[in-house]
Amino acid sequence: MTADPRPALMAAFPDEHALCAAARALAGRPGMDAFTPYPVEGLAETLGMRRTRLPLAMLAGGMAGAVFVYALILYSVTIAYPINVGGRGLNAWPAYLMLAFEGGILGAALAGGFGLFRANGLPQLHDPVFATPGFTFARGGGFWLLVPLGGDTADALRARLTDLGGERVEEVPQ
Amino acid sequence: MADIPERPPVMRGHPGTREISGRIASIVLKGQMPRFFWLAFLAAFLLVLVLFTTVAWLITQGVGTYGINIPVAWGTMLSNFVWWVGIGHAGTLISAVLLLFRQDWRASVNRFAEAMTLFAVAMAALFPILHLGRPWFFYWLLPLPNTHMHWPQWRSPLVWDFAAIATYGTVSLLFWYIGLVPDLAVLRDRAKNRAAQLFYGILALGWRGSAFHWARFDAVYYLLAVLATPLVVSVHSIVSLDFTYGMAPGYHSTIFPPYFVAGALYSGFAMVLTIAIPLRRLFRVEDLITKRHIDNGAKIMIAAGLIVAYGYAAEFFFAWYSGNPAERMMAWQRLVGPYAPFFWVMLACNVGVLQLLWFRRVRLWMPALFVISLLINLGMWLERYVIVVTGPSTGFLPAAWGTQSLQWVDFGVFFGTLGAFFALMFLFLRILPAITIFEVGELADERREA
Amino acid sequence: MPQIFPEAANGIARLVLWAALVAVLGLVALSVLLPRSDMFTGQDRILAQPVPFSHQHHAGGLGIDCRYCHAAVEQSAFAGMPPTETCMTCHSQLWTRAEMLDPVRQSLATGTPLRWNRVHDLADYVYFNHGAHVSNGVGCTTCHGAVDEMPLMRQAAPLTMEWCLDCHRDPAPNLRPPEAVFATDWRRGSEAEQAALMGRYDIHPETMTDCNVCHR
Amino acid sequence: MTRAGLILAVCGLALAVPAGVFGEGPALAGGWLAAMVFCLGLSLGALGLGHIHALTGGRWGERLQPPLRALAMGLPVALLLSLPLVLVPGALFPWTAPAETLPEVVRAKLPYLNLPFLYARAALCAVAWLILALRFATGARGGAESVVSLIVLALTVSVFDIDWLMAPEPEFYSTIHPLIAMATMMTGALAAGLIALDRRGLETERKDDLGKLAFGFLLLWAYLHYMQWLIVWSSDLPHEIHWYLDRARHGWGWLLGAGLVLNIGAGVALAWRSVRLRRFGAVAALLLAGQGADVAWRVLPAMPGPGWAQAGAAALALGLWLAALGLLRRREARHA
Repeated sequence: MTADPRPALMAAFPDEHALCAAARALAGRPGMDAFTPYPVEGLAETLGMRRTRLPLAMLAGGMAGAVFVYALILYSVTIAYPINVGGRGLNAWPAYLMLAFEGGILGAALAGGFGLFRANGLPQLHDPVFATPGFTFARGGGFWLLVPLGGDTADALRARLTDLGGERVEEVPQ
Repeated sequence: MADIPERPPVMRGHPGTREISGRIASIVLKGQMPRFFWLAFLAAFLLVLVLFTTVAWLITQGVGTYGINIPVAWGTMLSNFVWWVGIGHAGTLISAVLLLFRQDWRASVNRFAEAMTLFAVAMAALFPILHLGRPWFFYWLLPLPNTHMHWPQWRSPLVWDFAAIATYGTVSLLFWYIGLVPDLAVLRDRAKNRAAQLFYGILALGWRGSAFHWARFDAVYYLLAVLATPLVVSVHSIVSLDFTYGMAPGYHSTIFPPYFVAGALYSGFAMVLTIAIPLRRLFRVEDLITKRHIDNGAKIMIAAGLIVAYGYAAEFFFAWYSGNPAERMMAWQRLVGPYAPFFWVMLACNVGVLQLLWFRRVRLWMPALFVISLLINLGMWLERYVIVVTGPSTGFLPAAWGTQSLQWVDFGVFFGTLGAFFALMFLFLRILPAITIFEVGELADERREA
Repeated sequence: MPQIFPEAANGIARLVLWAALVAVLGLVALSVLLPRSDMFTGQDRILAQPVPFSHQHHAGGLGIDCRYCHAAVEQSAFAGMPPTETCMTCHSQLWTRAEMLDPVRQSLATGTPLRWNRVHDLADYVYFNHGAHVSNGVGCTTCHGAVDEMPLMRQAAPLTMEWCLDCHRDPAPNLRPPEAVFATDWRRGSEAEQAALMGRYDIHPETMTDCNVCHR
Repeated sequence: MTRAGLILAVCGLALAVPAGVFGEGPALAGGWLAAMVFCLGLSLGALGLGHIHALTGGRWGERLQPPLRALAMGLPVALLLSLPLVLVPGALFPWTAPAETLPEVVRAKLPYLNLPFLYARAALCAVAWLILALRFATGARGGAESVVSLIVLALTVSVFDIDWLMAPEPEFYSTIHPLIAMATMMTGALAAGLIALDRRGLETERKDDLGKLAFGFLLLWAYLHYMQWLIVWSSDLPHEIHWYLDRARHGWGWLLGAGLVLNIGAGVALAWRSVRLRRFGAVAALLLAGQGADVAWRVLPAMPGPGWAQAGAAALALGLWLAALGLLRRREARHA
């Protein structure tokens, strides 16, 4: 995922409610994004995000981990080196379930963790958003909305954003 | 003490997001740590040197140097292992379970509790490896297609231990790092000098707080917490299976898994309080880590401690109820045998001292609570020691009874890992934000509006 | 706020991550391959010896039987190394002045045995019995290689546990009739012949991979 | 509820009477015990859940309190119905046989396993539970009482479990056994409460929360069972493994399978959001049935057979209990 090359404006809002209201007002425009110091519920849906498939990826990762571990165990105890332990069958599932469980957890966690970074396109050390005048992730209270120009002129969009309560409107450098 | 409100708030006053992020970040970025910080770090570092020396001695001279002998082939390496893993669990409980139960008070303690988990697990992992006697062969536990053509013994809880600790460490690290990324971005953007910008910038991966990113972050963070909860239970259950799989009297008891999990939380919360009480005072964050946090931690200790006490009672009752002479003798030897002093001190700490926590005044009086948490740490260490050594020392054949004697190596390694743990904690406090900036900021904004 | 990282940083970061992944996979591959390499198993390594004894010359060229020197191999766990006197049965007559044989004469004079360096050296926790193998039809060259073609002795097989297990699981192809055990030119018979030897020696492979067969 | 209970009781009677006539009387005691353990467990589990909620708070328990109270009020009924069991100790406890016929291990336990002491403990538990149930039914009284109640419950339920579930097999002992009983009690009580709540209508968000909670309890129950099984299986000691062997042979494997299917089914349904929300009552019923099967599986195989006679007695006891509970509720409704 690379940065959106379309020219765009960023507007800072005083709080999350103003930001959400503005996002709702502009909803439907392609390529919008918002930047907040902490997660704001429902904002991503307003901006047109589809339901994330990461939970499914984690489920798949968990299944894969558990199946892989159990298959490895089965291979090693029935094919690679069958050993009789205490007269129990080679497939001693009460014991192996424990390891399959750990494998499942590990698989799901790795799928979730790496999937998260991948879906978010991180690492993305350089991004046009960082160079926007006034933008910083640091000072709490920075609630920014990024709107691509689309068909509008920069001035029209700037006026619209100011109307919606944007305290500061900046151009995103290309 | 009379001015204590009925239920102390999770946050005192109405600090703004901006103020909070500035205060927490400046602890790290300004880096002007008070003198005691460096003195404490130095002390911890000296203990790390002790650790290195003792471990070198242990490896070159063999495992007999720490007092183990047949029949007691497990000594402090195992009890230290269990103790450290248990301490780790409180961190996961705070960060994951409280997240699932939507307890807002977790926000300002979860980060350092998670760090505590990581470092404690790292310390724990050392012990079984040192106990191997030939530690350099520890990689034989990995399921690699080796030239021996044999695989780890999948039926053995010792192999599960390896898998569980590795999984637990990995998941904890992932969970911790994912939660850290937004805070690292805050540090990156607040840093003034280039080196700090680069350091935090690389670790922050270019986080910029996009709404899309946050949405996925929330989903994955929540699910990781869902995963971490059964994981913690499984990890300490597996630790307890190391014992129950053995037939020695005192080892083979089916209540061990839940009882060990409760014990882990008990000692873990004791350690959280041991760290949090001085931390909030020394770094002047009493308004973020409030008495409410401390009080809740103490209450969880009561609950966990009572389950542990139930476990003691069950062990003794069933030893008698079993009708098995070996079980009865083992229980009796615990009360009057060579390890009786350890047992009675343990009981005094874990069950006796615990009763003080029923009183609100005690729970909210920091010096007393600090001492109590230290005593419970001690008691829980003794508990593990008593369990590890008494079983095999008074086994089925009185002719084969014997004892493990505590040597200087036992103490050298144990205090050495304590030093390493605290040295890592100090490093963590110095270079990473010990309090979750973004979550506390969110909480602050919610409170301001309310 | 100015950019902290140049645009190239994104590419570099991705490169580093991929490199880390490759490194991890490479480490796993190495951990599988390295222990099987000659460097770790010691296969084909030639050790320095007090006397550069040539099996090629003695066993191959002169046709001396293995048991002439390794006399205990049929009864004992250890194949046995010849006393200096064994060497001297011939070398009191032949090459009596050869410089190469100085240590042998020295050994005889002083009564101290020659200190050969062990070529086929198993780990201490392995219990290996020559007698059990030889008397059950496992030939010398099966493990020690074409000794009669080695000017200097070298380790012919990897001697890893998986190598041992290969034969313990399926010994039939490596069994010989008793008269051929010490032969250097034995050729494997037909499958039926080999299988018949299993019965002749009463070998049951299903118990031959139990731990206590080799680790006691 | 009354009618359903009476129908069940009549069906049970139809099986129990011939059993009595054909000399299978001892089997009736086992069936009756299983039913009573289940009914008592629901009330005790309700007490446990209610007091845990009183301590931790949380929105999940606010709607749950009324059905939990109703369940707790069933406790005196269940105790009353349990009385016949006291009359037939010989059918339940092998250690009532002459001491010289008992194995040495069991003889070593006789200071604990003897009828006078057993009755004294049972009476003590009954009195404690009656007090707890009455106080709980008339409203919460704050944290301190809840703490004391939970401690008393934990101890009395442990004693109850050892006396009535473990002692029928006097050579067997397992320290986790009482915890399994507690988990079943609370899971069952929660399931019963959810069925009642679903009848009265419940908003989606609460369904979601309570469904997750039920899933959590089911996991706890499964965890405790699995740990006991794993440890006993691994050690393979005669006095322990026979507990499982007896419960897998002579057809009891079918009951085990049924319990597994019901509980795993309930678990899958609870974890599945849309099923959890849409078929809330049915899923809760599935869970209750699964926990009931678990109680039967833990109790019945230790008892004298045959199974049909046990089933008859269990149905009779369960039916009477249901009917009595229904009458109680109707009376309460009339008063209100």
